Amino acid sequence: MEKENLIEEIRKRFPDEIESDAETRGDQVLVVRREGLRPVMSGLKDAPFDYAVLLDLTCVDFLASENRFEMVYHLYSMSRNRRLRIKVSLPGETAVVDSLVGLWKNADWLEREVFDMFGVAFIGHPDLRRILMYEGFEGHPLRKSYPWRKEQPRITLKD
Amino acid sequence: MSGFDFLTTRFDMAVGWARKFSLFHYPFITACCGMEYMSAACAHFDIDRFGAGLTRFSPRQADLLLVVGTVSHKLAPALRTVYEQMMEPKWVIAFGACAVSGGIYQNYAAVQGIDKIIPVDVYIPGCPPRPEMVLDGLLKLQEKIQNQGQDWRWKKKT
Amino acid sequence: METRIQKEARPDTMLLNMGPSHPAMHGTFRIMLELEGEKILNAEVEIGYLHRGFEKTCENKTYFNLLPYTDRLNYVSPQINNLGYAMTMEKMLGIEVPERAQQIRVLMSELSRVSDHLTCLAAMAMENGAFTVFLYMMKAREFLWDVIEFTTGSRMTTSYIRIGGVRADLFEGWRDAVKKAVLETRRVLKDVHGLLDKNQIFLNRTRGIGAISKEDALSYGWTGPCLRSTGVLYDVRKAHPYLTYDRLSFDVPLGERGDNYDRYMVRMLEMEQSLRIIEQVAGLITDKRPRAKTEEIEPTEAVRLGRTQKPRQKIRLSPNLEGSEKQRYPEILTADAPVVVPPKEDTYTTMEGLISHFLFFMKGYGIRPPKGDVYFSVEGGNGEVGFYIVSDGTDRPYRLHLRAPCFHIVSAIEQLIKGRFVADVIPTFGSMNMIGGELDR
Amino acid sequence: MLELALSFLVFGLLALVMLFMNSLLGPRKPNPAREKPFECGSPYLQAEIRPVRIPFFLVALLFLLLDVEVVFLFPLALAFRDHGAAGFAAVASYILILALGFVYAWKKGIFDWS
Repeated sequence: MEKENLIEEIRKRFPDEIESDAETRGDQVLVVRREGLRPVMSGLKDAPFDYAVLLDLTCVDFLASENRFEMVYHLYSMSRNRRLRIKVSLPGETAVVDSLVGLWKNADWLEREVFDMFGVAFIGHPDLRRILMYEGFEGHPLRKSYPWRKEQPRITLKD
Repeated sequence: MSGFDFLTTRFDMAVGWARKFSLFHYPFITACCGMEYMSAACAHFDIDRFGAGLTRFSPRQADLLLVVGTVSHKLAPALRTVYEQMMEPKWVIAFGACAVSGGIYQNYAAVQGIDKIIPVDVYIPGCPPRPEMVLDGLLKLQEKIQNQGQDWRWKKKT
Repeated sequence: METRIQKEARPDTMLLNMGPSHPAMHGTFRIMLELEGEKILNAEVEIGYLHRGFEKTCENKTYFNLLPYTDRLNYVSPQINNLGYAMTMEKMLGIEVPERAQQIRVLMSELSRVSDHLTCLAAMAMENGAFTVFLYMMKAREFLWDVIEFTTGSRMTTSYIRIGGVRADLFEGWRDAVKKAVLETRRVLKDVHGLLDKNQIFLNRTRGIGAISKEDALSYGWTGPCLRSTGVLYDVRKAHPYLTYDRLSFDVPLGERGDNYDRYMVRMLEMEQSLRIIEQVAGLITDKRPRAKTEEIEPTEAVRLGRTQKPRQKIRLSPNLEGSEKQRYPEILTADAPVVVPPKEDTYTTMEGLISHFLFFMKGYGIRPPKGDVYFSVEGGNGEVGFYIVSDGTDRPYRLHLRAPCFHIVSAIEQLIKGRFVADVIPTFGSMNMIGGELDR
Repeated sequence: MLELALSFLVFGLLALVMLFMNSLLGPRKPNPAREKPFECGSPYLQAEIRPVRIPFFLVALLFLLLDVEVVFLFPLALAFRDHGAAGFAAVASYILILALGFVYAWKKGIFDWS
């Protein structure tokens, strides 16, 4: 299944979930609607496409645009040595997207990190808690609105 | 200086000499400086030549707290606990720019220098400091131990 | 605040902290264990003790200034992070790196990979009681770091592999320094094979412990030596060849059962392969043009001469890193785009050089890639080190995300130690080679 | 006789000095934090020591029993040749009885935990 018709194949398989596809600098990119994320992902994971590995999952905070957060997933298929980037844009301040914990096991920690850093809520995640920061920390540091050097010390510091 | 004072200063120097050359250090290692600590502690640059080779992994048996690497705000209470659990007399070395002053990480996550948490005796700059700088820092601490008035039980608090 | 494990704990079990400041936890990792005697019933992991805000800091630094931050990610093999970042930027800018710079990059990243595996196995062996192996491997690492130090000027945090090439050419006697380092490492590897491979204590502690199946490893997103120990052949150098790896012959060792012993053995064999690569690349790098011995002498030499008679030669004013002179630039740095710091000879002597130097570092100028995002990954010491960079056309990255291999590997530790004994946590965690800087970013 | 007394004196003195030097010389700085248990720098998860399950107790008891048995064998080993067959018979019966006890405990299921 060559590179071009791979994309057509996927688009035929998921006509309404996929908004658009692109090819930037040799990487295939799919933009998927928020509701259609889980069916697309489980479809891509097994059978014809077998993207068996969730390489990476991260989020980008576009403060200016109206759908502020954009989730970026990188999938990798071992058999075909191909990488695929999937983007999902989440509207509004409190971004919500459904979780992929059922499909890949590393999604658990990756989503906890995105929740900790951006405050994106994942529906269906078993225990969505902070992973990098500590309990008493208010706010989500990687958001563009969080000031770069605002420290929240955990114990009283002598200055 | 009466006879008794002469005796105590001689005794002070003896105790200082003994403490200087038998430093058991607690390696509180967190980040990249740990790699340079390994080189300093191992055969090539060997801190054991100065009596500080034995690493004790429990603060109850350590004299010297070697804070190596970045201390983040999440780790600050752990560092505070380790320092308080150490027995007197105790000394602290800040190893590397991050421990000295937060180094290149001036942001929401890193503590800007461990002297905001615990009193520090010797600062070793460098990111990471070369093993020779580590040995030099150790010698400076030993000099400090030798010259400072030793604290022991029956000493009259002057 | 009650942690998850405290809520789920049975009344008659013991809760124990393998906390951040623990010798086997590399100082930045906390495992909370629920024990029944020695058997682990439940485990909860807490990370983030070395979260230093790398990604937030990168958003406020220019593309050139954030290079030193990439050294401190996986600080056991810093040059591979540099390589990953530099190649991602080159892919985004679409520039080509000269042949010699590519070979030097391969040499440097293989030296870093060997020192990464040496440090990992040294720590793992020491935590299981083999202190001699730790001392041997640290000795071998010193020789490798000597080569890196003479080339780049620093032992560990080198920032040597820049966007568009490398900072300086190789130093004068680099060939026999590399030969000596390879010889010493091979001698140490032979000793450690003898010490550990059939050592009954080491086998009891590692064989069959911390085993993971292929499917679980892939489901956790494992890459690198840990994935290859389960038998899955995935090495970024073979799957997506970059630099000159396609012209070098090396094979990829695979394990079968994916337990601690296989992870140890895969790393040992991989070091052997990296040494093979180093020798091949050392053969490829040519030294045809002898360095023009200019009539300059070192300032210290001049002072010594000055005392007796007036020094005739020109004193070398800027004792810069040997090999970063202007005449070596075309071989080690790209000329495609203005992404390279102008050579010092130009900056201090000509007006244009000074202007281009000033422009390069001025706010808002310097390296400004086109708008868009890019993902590129290289084979790091722990697995696939990937950089995802979103740029908005300014000279600072809008978003920079690191795909940390050991974040995925370590996320499987709860499954690997549940039901085993406390003593099994140490080799399992040691064989995963958790690096705080990369895990917590 | 003199050497014996002298060596006892010297080494006894040395031992005493080492024993009490710390309590004599060590500075007294009471620190409430030092009373709490040290668990790698993180807050401890359970304040009290919880009761241990029964099988642990049984195994400990059995160990105590067999350990004491071994202690008796040491002096015997020194004088084993002098006692000849009678000594050997006595020891054999002694060990046999204890072995019976061990097998009984084994069959009662002391070692197979749920």
